[in-house]
Amino acid sequence: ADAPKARIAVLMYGNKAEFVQLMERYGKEHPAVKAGIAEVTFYDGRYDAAVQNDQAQMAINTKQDAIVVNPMDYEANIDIATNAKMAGIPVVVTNARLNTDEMTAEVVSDDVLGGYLEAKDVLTKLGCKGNVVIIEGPKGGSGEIQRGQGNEKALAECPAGAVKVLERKTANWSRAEALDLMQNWLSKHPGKINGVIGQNDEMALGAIEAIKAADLNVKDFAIAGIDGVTDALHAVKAGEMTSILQDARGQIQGSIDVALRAVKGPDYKPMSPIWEQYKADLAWADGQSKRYDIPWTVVTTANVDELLKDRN
Amino acid sequence: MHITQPAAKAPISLRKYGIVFAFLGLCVLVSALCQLKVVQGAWPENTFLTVNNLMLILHQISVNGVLAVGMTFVVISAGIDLSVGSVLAFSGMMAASMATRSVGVTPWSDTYPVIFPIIAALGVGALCGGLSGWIIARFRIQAFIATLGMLLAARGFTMSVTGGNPISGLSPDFRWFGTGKLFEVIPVPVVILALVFLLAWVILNKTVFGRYVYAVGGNEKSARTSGINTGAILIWVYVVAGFLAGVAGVILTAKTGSAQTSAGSSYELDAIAAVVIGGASLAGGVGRLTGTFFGALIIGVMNNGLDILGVQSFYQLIIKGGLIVVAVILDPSRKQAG
Amino acid sequence: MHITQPAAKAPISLRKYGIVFAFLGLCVLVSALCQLKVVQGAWPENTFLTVNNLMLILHQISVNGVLAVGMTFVVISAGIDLSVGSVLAFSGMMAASMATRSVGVTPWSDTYPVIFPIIAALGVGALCGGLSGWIIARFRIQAFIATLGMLLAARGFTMSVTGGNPISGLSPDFRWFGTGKLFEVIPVPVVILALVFLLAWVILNKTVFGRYVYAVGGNEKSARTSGINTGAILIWVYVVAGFLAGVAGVILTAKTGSAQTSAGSSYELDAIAAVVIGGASLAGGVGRLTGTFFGALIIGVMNNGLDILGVQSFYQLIIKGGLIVVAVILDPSRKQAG
Amino acid sequence: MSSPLLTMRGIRKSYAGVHALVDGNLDLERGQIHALCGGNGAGKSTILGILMGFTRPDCGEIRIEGKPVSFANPTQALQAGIAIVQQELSGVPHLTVAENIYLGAEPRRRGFVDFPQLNRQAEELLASLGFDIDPRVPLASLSIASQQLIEIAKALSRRDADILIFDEPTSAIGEKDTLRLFEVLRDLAAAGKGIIYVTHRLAEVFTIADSYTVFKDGARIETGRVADITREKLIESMIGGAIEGEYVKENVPSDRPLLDVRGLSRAPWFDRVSFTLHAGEILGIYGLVGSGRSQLLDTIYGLYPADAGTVWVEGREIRPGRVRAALGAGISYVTEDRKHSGLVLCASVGDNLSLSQLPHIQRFGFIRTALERAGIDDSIAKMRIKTPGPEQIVRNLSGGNQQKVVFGRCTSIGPKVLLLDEPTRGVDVGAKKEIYRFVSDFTKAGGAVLMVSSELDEITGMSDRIIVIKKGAHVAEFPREETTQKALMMAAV
Ligand SMILES: Nc1ncnc2c1ncn2[C@@H]1O[C@H](COP(=O)(O)OP(=O)(O)OP(=O)(O)O)[C@@H](O)[C@H]1O
Ligand SMILES: Nc1ncnc2c1ncn2[C@@H]1O[C@H](COP(=O)(O)OP(=O)(O)OP(=O)(O)O)[C@@H](O)[C@H]1O
Ligand SMILES: [Mg+2]
Ligand SMILES: [Mg+2]
Repeated sequence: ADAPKARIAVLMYGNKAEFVQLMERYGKEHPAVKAGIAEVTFYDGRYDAAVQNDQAQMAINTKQDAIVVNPMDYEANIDIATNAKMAGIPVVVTNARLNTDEMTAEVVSDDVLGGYLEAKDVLTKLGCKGNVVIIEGPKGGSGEIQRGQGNEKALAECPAGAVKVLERKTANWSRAEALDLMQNWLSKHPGKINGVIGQNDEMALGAIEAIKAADLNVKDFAIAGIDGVTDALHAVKAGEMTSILQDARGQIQGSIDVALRAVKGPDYKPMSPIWEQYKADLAWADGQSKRYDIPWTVVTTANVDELLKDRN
Repeated sequence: MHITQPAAKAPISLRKYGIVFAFLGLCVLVSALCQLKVVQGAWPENTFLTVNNLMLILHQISVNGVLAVGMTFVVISAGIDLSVGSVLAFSGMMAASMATRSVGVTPWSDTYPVIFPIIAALGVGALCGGLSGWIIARFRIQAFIATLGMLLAARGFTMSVTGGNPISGLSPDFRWFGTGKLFEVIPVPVVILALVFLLAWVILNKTVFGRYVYAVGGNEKSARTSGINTGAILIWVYVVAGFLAGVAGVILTAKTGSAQTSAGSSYELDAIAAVVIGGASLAGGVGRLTGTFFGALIIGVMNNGLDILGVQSFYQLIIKGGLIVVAVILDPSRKQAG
Repeated sequence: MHITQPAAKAPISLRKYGIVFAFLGLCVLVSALCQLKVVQGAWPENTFLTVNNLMLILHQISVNGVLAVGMTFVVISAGIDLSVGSVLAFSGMMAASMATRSVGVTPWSDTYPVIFPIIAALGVGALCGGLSGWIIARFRIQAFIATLGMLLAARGFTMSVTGGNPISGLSPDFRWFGTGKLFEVIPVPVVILALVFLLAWVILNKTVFGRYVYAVGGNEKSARTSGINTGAILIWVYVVAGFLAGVAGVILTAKTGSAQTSAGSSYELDAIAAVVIGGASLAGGVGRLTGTFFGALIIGVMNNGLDILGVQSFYQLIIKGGLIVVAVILDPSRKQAG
Repeated sequence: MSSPLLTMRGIRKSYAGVHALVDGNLDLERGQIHALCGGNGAGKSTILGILMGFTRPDCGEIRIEGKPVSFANPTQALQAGIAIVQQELSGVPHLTVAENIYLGAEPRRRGFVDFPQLNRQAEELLASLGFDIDPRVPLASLSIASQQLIEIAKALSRRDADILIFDEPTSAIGEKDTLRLFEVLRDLAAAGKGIIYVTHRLAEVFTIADSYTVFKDGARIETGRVADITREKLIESMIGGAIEGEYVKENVPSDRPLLDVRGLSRAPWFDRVSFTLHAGEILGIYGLVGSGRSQLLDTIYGLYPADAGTVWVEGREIRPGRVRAALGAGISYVTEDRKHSGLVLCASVGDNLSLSQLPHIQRFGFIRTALERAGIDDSIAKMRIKTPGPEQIVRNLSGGNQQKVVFGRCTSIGPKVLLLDEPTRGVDVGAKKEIYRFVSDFTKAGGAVLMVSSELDEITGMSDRIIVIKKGAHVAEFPREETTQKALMMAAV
């Protein structure tokens, strides 16, 4: 450990969601960090693509060894990859995607697939019959667009006209907003809503609270969300919803390994346990792949206890 | 000077209750649009004008309503409090940290008695408010800046409680404050909202403190000359606002069942809007709690009505923006407030 | 009347330039902390005080700086403009919709000439501002409410342009305004920022219009008595703010290469903070563009410095909140501004 | 035969239930200085505001040189050649003096303000008026008196104006500047301009005006030549009755000291001022405008901490710099500027009247409404405040009645010592008399009064003893018997 620590700047789009917190935690738990081989610093992008671009420039100016970016936006953050490449700094994109191929690699989960899986789960429970509502992410964000595409794909697999989308509106990833929104919908369509597709877990949980507040039985609804935040896991355990787990650890630790490989060269061997865990679906390929797809896990009562153990 | 009493009465009462008419007008409008859909056969029934939905609106405005009460004090005192959303988050987080299901503190229960998290939330709220107020009164800086500082700092404190993680798994006792119902109809937050309004109304209209708030906001120098300790009044005003942000924090956390670091973001805008729609002037000295109540209701009906009518989210924004402006333009008390 | 000229001079110049000292103090502080890390051996070099980084700071504040210039006009006129962030987004979206790479409008190029999107953005911005200003002047409602309405409505309009989708793939000509460099060192946004400040400074200090802005904000009645068309002045003030929001929209969109519906959210707070840190009073009539410039710089150095120092985000928030308040408390011109 | 310069006929204006003007008529000829007289709330400012385009009349007709006009805003009135010094209106605080004077009429060069020219013009104007003010300083750094002079200079700078309106221009300025103003007005009249002059100082009417109009209850009731009327007759037509003996000081001070000021200093305003005020005494403080009298009163009252010196009430020292200590010791203060430090303008008459009293009429923090209401009604009756009711917003009262509200508030707590700073500023003769009677009664009941006034008649008429302050130092003292206006002036300059 005589070699200087590799300094990695991790640019997060924001810092107020549980998922980001999980990424931070797993990032700091990466074996290389613990062993003192690497040092990671997390930056809060304050939900503003422009801020993230500035932070990337700062990371370049301060001569960090590598950049891992969880971008706010599919297009607006492209410069991060371009500029880092120009400065000769490896850049790994994680969690969300960037519409460029200038990055060293992507370590992501496919949002279209996630959206498809959750909608499929709801529709399967409903037997492709009935009325659903979709609670969307912030309009125009890549999450909303891609998960929305997945939702549509699943809906299209049902016979035409069998499932009606009664309402769709954004609740900006927020549980409190989704709660109000779902309450309004329940008030408007008494007894008609059968399923809720929340484009993330928080909003699905908000819908559950709304259903409870209306003195209805949550189990009469088919509900799904994406991310696998702790509350959602509890809700899955209680049989109230399905969650599609996006593996925060897989994404961040995978990214750090790929970044370290780029910094340290071919001698570097991945240290995170995730490569072992996903060895069936995810090949290390000497850290040279352009894209690593961290698999989704559909969380059901069957596997929830295992996952819950990992929290706290 | 010839004073014709009867002529004087009519416009004054119209002035006082103009906001009520604005509110009723909005309700009639939304209701008519819903009815239209029913007549057209698009909907089986008019779901806007139901007891359930009206209760729902009250439930939904409870958080903003409580914040707006505090904001009314602040605005009347010629101030502004941008920090209420962050303080709400901070106190919600503090409450949640004491209301989780499994602390195992006492032999007879695995949680603190519910009074503890409540006190923590209200205390933290009042403290934050007091700090803002002290800075404003002591250093005579603009409330906008002091509370902008608090907006940032309190958000930081919120995140520091758990390092940014949300807190869930709250005890049923605590959740009762957000989800419980009295007599099986009236949601507890609505009861809290009513109590807060009632108490605040009494304080603002019947006590010496209330009168001083108006005086300080109307003309601080005159208030000082009249022997009022204006600094102390200002501090207390922000304590009230912070305390009520704490109350709102309890309601929101109990309602959603989780304390989030991002809770309450930009709630200050809705609270200020309710107060100003209700006829208060940001120049201070003018404002009434009944006005604020209807201001909050107008915002609530707007949100609910537009959702029920199924208006697309970007039209919703445009309509809301327009309606807020129109509500204020049409308010006959406006000229008074100038 | 005893006017003691010499005694009066000294505090006035300290008053005028207090903000500069606050700024320098902050720079020294950050720089010292960085140096400490270098001495401790944690960092190879002090990267804060490099030309690169200082350029970066200027680059970073360009958007907020341009918004703050417009906000300075508004605040001096005793108003406030909450809508600048949304108007920025709207005009950015309009510009982007005309600056995409493949419209195929002319035989010799597949994009509109770059002047078209620019004009569209500035026009849309000025129009939004003009509408707010007209409402404020015509119906005499509080600027807070009128621009809150615009905040919502402009965001709605932004979404309606593409139904909520972002626009990307902007022409290199257009992107030059955000990413280009003059003489290979000075970023174009910094040049724009400098031009905007210069022009605004001349307008505010040397033209009749500028004097009238101070007059309307300082004492509207007196201004009216002097034969100033205060309504027109107010409208123009908001046109300026909107126009500059359009400029900021161009910079931001060109910088990120994509127009987002969520762009500029809550940018109004930073802009107002810059103006108030710069010594302006929200009560109107007081404020200087040099103050605003240093206000924006202070915010920029704070953001950059804290990131460079790698301070955790929740400490960052707390420190920022504290620093904003302290900067204003220490500003000796503050008492004057009252 | 040329038409008169200005005629106003049948102007009517009412606000929610208050008829400000019922039948406003006004005539003005070129070359004339026309005094507009009337009690507080008679409608003088209202009709002038209508002429100037601030307010829209409900009905009525305005003609200038025979041509009917109607102004929607002051810009149009200015263009038609009308300029005004509004009652109690200050300029733009953070613009310079020069900028204030030429606001709306700046010298320009290619769209830019020509600042050197602007300052030169202002300098010349001020010099020609004999006002000793630097045009380059911000207006806010001037005293109220100087600010008022700037307002006057501003109106006088409009060389193209045919009609000049002065609504109580001298209420805040000193004798010297008043005399200077009069000279200028006479010159302007001689040059063929028409001047409307509103004042509550009747002496001024007889000094300066050629003709007069009396308003009462929103209507003109009399107009004529000043040469044809006496002071008594004018008062009678204004208030509908006679006033005998304007100043009513009839009490004798005891030698029980109530207020003791010892060596009070606050740089740079005043230095080591000492005096004793006895029960039953009215002590006048005279001085030129800006001599530091208001600052002295502010400091005694504890609005600002003193640098040195002590204040004693009935042999007990009061904590310096604490308003509530002063109030608790029985000192009450009627400030010079009611708009800025006397009243909460946006609050009701009732709320203003009871404001100081609240701590005494509460139980557990709750206001005892019945007591409050009784106190308010009492004050309204005692001060004879003309208001539709306690709910009326103070801003809508006429100036004189606003002043009575301040008095009502200050006396509601039963003070022992009253500090009065220009107590009858903008108050009509009737109300003045009432205020004097009140002050007199107050001293008779054992109270003591410290009164700052720039009106020589008032200060000599009311005071038992007069202290003269010059540049913040106590320079002379006159017992009642030895006071002459001339001696006072001599000591002050
Ligand atoms: N905005 C208003 N609302 C209600 N009443 C008003 C308003 N403005 C003026 N008044 C009333 O109109 C009447 C005439 O007021 P005006 O100011 O013209 O009196 P004035 O003759 O100028 O008195 P003063 O000598 O005290 O200045 C007063 O009774 C006043 O209370
Ligand atoms: N805000 C201020 N800034 C600077 N100088 C001021 C200010 N207010 C008053 N002054 C100056 O303070 C001095 C004393 O003022 P003060 O008001 O005490 O005098 P005064 O004798 O009461 O005169 P007046 O009759 O005008 O009230 C004057 O020279 C005045 O110009
Ligand atoms: Mg008047
Ligand atoms: Mg004075």
